[in-house]
Amino acid sequence: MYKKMFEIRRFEEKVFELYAQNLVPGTIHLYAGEEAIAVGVCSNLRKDDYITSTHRGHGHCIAKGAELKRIMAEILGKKTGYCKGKGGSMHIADFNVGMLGATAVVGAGLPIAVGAGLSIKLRGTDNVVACFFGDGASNQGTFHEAINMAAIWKLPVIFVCENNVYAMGTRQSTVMLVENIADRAIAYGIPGVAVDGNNVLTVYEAAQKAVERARTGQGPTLIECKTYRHKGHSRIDPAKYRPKEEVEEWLRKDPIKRFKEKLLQPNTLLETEIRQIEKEVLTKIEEAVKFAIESPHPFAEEALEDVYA
Amino acid sequence: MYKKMFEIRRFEEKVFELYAQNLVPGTIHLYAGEEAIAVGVCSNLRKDDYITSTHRGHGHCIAKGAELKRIMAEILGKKTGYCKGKGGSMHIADFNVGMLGATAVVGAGLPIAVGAGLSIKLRGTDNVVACFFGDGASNQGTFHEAINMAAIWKLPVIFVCENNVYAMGTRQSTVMLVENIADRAIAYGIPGVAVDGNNVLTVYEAAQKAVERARTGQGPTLIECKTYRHKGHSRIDPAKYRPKEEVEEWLRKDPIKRFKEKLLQPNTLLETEIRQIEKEVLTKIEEAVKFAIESPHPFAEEALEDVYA
Amino acid sequence: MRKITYKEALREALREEMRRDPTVFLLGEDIGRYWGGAFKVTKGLVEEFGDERVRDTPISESAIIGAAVGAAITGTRPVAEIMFGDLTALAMDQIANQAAKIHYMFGGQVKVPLVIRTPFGAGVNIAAHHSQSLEAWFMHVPGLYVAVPSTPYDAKGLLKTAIRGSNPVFFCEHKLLYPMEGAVPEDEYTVPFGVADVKRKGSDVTIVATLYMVHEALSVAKGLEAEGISVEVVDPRTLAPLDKHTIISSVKKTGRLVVVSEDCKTAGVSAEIAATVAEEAIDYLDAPIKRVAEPDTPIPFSPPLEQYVIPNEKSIIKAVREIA
Amino acid sequence: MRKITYKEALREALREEMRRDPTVFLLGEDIGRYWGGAFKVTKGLVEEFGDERVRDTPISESAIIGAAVGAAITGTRPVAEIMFGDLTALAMDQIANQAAKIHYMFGGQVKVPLVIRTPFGAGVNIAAHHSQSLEAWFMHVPGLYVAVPSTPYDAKGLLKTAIRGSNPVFFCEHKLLYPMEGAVPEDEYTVPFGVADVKRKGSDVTIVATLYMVHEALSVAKGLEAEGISVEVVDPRTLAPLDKHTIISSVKKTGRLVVVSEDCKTAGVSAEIAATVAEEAIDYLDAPIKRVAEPDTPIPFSPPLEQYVIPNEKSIIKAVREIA
Ligand SMILES: Cc1ncc(C[n+]2csc(CCOP(=O)(O)OP(=O)(O)O)c2C)c(N)n1
Ligand SMILES: Cc1ncc(C[n+]2csc(CCOP(=O)(O)OP(=O)(O)O)c2C)c(N)n1
Ligand SMILES: [Mg+2]
Ligand SMILES: [Mg+2]
Repeated sequence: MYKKMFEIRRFEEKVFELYAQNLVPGTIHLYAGEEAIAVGVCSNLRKDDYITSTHRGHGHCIAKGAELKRIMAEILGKKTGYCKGKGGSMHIADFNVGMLGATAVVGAGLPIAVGAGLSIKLRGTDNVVACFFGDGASNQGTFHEAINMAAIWKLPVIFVCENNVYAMGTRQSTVMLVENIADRAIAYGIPGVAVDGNNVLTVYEAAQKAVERARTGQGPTLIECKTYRHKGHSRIDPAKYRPKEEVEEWLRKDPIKRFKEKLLQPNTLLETEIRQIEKEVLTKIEEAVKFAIESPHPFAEEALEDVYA
Repeated sequence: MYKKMFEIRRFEEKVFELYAQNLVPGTIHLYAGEEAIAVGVCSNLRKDDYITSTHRGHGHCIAKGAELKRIMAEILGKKTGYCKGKGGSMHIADFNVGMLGATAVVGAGLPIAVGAGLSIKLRGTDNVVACFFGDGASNQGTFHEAINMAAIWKLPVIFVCENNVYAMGTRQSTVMLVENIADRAIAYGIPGVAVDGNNVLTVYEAAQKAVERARTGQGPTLIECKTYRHKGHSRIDPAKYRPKEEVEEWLRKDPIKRFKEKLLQPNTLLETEIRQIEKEVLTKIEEAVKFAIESPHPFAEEALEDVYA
Repeated sequence: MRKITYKEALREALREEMRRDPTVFLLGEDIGRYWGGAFKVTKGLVEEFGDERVRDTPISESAIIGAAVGAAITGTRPVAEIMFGDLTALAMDQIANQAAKIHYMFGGQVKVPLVIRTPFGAGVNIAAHHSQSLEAWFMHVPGLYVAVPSTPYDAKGLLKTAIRGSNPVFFCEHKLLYPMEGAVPEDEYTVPFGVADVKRKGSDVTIVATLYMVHEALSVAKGLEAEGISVEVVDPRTLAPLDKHTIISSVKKTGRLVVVSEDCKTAGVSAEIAATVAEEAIDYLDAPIKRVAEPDTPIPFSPPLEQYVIPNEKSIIKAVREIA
Repeated sequence: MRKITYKEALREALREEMRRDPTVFLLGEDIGRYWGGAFKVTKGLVEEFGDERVRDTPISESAIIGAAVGAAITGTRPVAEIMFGDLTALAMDQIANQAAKIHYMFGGQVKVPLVIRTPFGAGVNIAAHHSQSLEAWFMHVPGLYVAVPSTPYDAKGLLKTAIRGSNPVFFCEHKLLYPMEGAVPEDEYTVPFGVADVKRKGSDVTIVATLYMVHEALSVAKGLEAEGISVEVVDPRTLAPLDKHTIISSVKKTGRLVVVSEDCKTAGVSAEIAATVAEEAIDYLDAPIKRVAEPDTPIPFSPPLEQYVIPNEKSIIKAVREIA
């Protein structure tokens, strides 16, 4: 898990760098700071399990096992990207590893996850679906409709709310009166838990329970992971709405730093081993960047392909 | 209150009769059996307070003080109806008495009620809004978005869920796992109460509290009123999906019968007084029917008017 | 050939496809045991296929379509019913932004074999929220196919094609057509998308019409024949893909075009068809193109008002006479 | 005259109307203190008018529009912002079935003075969910007005008219126009609805264009002048009401029409304009009507792909040459 988390962090830092070099078109929403969630959840999933993702989706892709180089190529708008350059940062999918795609419409992924859960049930397999979404998304009507539907049909869906305190500049506490979004589970008669989203082990355990529940036909769970994004909402956002002390406090709770400290305690990993992992990751990322940069853009006329299957 | 309840009941019976005589175009959704709710709630409202309504809205109109004859004329598609025949049974409004109109899109009235509450707050008056909707509507995304919005802005809205056990043929218990829809209030941090919707006094008291709360700027309340429709969902529905015993049990709990029994207890109303009230109502309804039947249809070309103000 | 109703034809298509392919399933509000759908199209299917495959849903239009999308991209073939076409507005994001775009946005990785069935149309006095014809919204969404069957034969054949396909299909039905009877073979058949049907041959004027308006157009054609005006009636059957070729061929022959569509005139179905001809076959036209459609008003409740806004034989004849 | 940007012009309109009328207020996601709107149109207004009148909302598009409707029918004048035009799909029921129909459905009892502002348009590489142009959906909804300002002058004047009116207005902005500068008088003015502006006079070909495409059309006109082709550029400024008269007068003069619109071609804005001319002025046409629009695809992300689908000078020139 450390490796995956580190991979996401360095990947996002690299995306940020490339962005500064004008190599990334459009906008980007970085996952840095939230790595424990994607990794804690996806470490409980099999390759043939599904996830759905959001505008802040690079971390989900990596955690579910998509290839760094094809993610990076997509972000750079290259033909070798997962979506042949048609999707970009906000719309990456890798159906080979059960990554059902990122939607940039906030909250739109929830009903789609429910549908995947329904399909699992109808086909009689024992897969599960993890559905990632933000605190902001949990005020969308789709949150309500989708979770209710999953609940009544006992579908194998794990609803993972990444509560990073803000939706763009809007503090969660100003747009809902409940402290824990997890408490909304009561409205659907399903379990809801709020956990420290910056502790990968806590997330892992909560997800483990939920996955177990889902896989054995007992229905969905709502897990709220409290976290924080290290950067602004998107590339252009200096995030001045966040008090300095708040940012510092959360930076101290950096999930990677914390997990590393834990790992370095006697009887777990050695510092050299960690260094080795980190080195491998860095190499892999450099390769991904190289691949992406050297890849060609799609031909303009390809814009007309893939409208219909 | 007895008078109003009786008025609604007899009105609906009359609509049913006229329907059978082929005088009512389209479809009808009767309020018979649910009178205690509209009347219990609206008896707490001033003329300048607002309500929003649904496809099953005749009772709401009458309880809020709209004129029987203009309601009936609208139902018959006449020019003298509240909407000049453009609206019909599912779209009656009377802005003079704060009846903001019925929408036939299930759940669409909730955000509109929130907007009326917002307008009250911005204009600095002390009115309130009662928003009626069904058990089925409470699975719509708008339920979630609207109640949350009213909660965070502490708007003077009373959300009144008329839980009549069914949405068309769908039992409430098959489409949500909570027993009480009122429990969903927890998700918005507002009070939620479930009451006997066939007891007008209980409804009255619950609404009184909620109206008081709203009028004094303390925000919205969700009141769930347990009730039952006496007839099928709409004119064509024989309602065979309802077990006979269930129907009978609910018919025994008829809100009008129960209230009448209560009123006839010593020290309240005399039987003669009640008879007098009932007589007046019957006359009024006959007048309304006469008015409606004798009223002209709109001219065809009027279809082109009122598209823009 | 035996005659069955449009509604029965749709039901047969559903039944046959559900028998043929176990991954086909239905979902929608009250489509199952206790109702069989507001217009009874799915009546009886739950008895054969069970609650799981004929699935009643809560009143949650967005989630119905969203769930269908999720199911479609993971190995099943959902057929979702939205009880009234007007209510598709509640699911517009899932239809237009998700279902229609997923194949493209993800670079062709996944197919979205999904059918959304819904009834449009006015004429039964249920007013502004239950009577609209909104086909044009969906025609304007790339990635969707839009079917508009006007007869039991087409209804069955097109629905089977829709269910077997690899793309999301917005399948428009019409309230007034449900009880209408027509010849439908007992044997298996399908109707391809993008192939218009010339419902009546003629040489003086082309009428392109869809759904219920096909029948009004046919009556008009019959009526005008007596006067010596020969009307060709072209039914596109699918609006996307649109069989421009057949339309244009007909116009080349007749030199006159009336487009009849029940939706509101401005930016409606008739606009696209008229524009296509103005762009690609204007030189063959001997007269202005006429559009017969609903005026730009919501659908009113009261019968005289409602009848006034729905296009009918009279308004079609008037348009034909103006150019013929 | 002083020059300000389109964005500033919109902001001025909001500020002036909020000063003039205390019942005007704004609501939308992150339009207030901490952001000023995704495109900063409302930046700074919260400082003058406070949080109550510049109201940040949860991410609940349906409820945003629904709340605006409820507020509009009870004595206030809401101006709602939907952060991206693509997301209006989430509020389609409240826009098309509620806001637009309430006045009619209730027999004219109440007015719905409500403005919905939203940016459309591609060109900034934010892909299929943030780049669409969906004006045609709203043109097809009777009861709505649809404004499409292409310059700072029009933006300010039309927005003021929208806010002062008695009807729901769907107010389309364009991402690429926000930073564009143009002359705007300091003195009070408004721009009426339903009055097209001839942005450039010409005699050989009429180009009708909207929003960002007006500027592409003007560049084309300038370029073709050198070759001796005189192009008239007509900007309708509002799509509903549509100033048919000005469009048709121009076509009568030039005999040639190219309609340029950034939305997807099928059943788009250009279809309605082309159909109108084919119906009402075909006899004045000396050549087929040309539509220049996006091909029927979702908007792709990668710059070469995206640039390929957006109509531009090149595709407009090509169309003009084909008929001129
Ligand atoms: C339906 C919708 N509304 C608004 C937006 C614009 N937008 C993009 S991300 C975002 C904030 C989302 O917040 P949250 O769900 O908490 O996710 P986070 O960005 O914090 O990860 C908004 C408002 C959108 N893309 N979709
Ligand atoms: C959004 C929407 N979906 C479906 C319908 C069709 N429909 C009309 S009434 C109704 C049932 C509503 O149930 P409920 O909210 O419980 O109200 P009730 O009829 O029981 O009073 C349905 C499904 C509709 N009008 N609007
Ligand atoms: Mg967030
Ligand atoms: Mg009910």
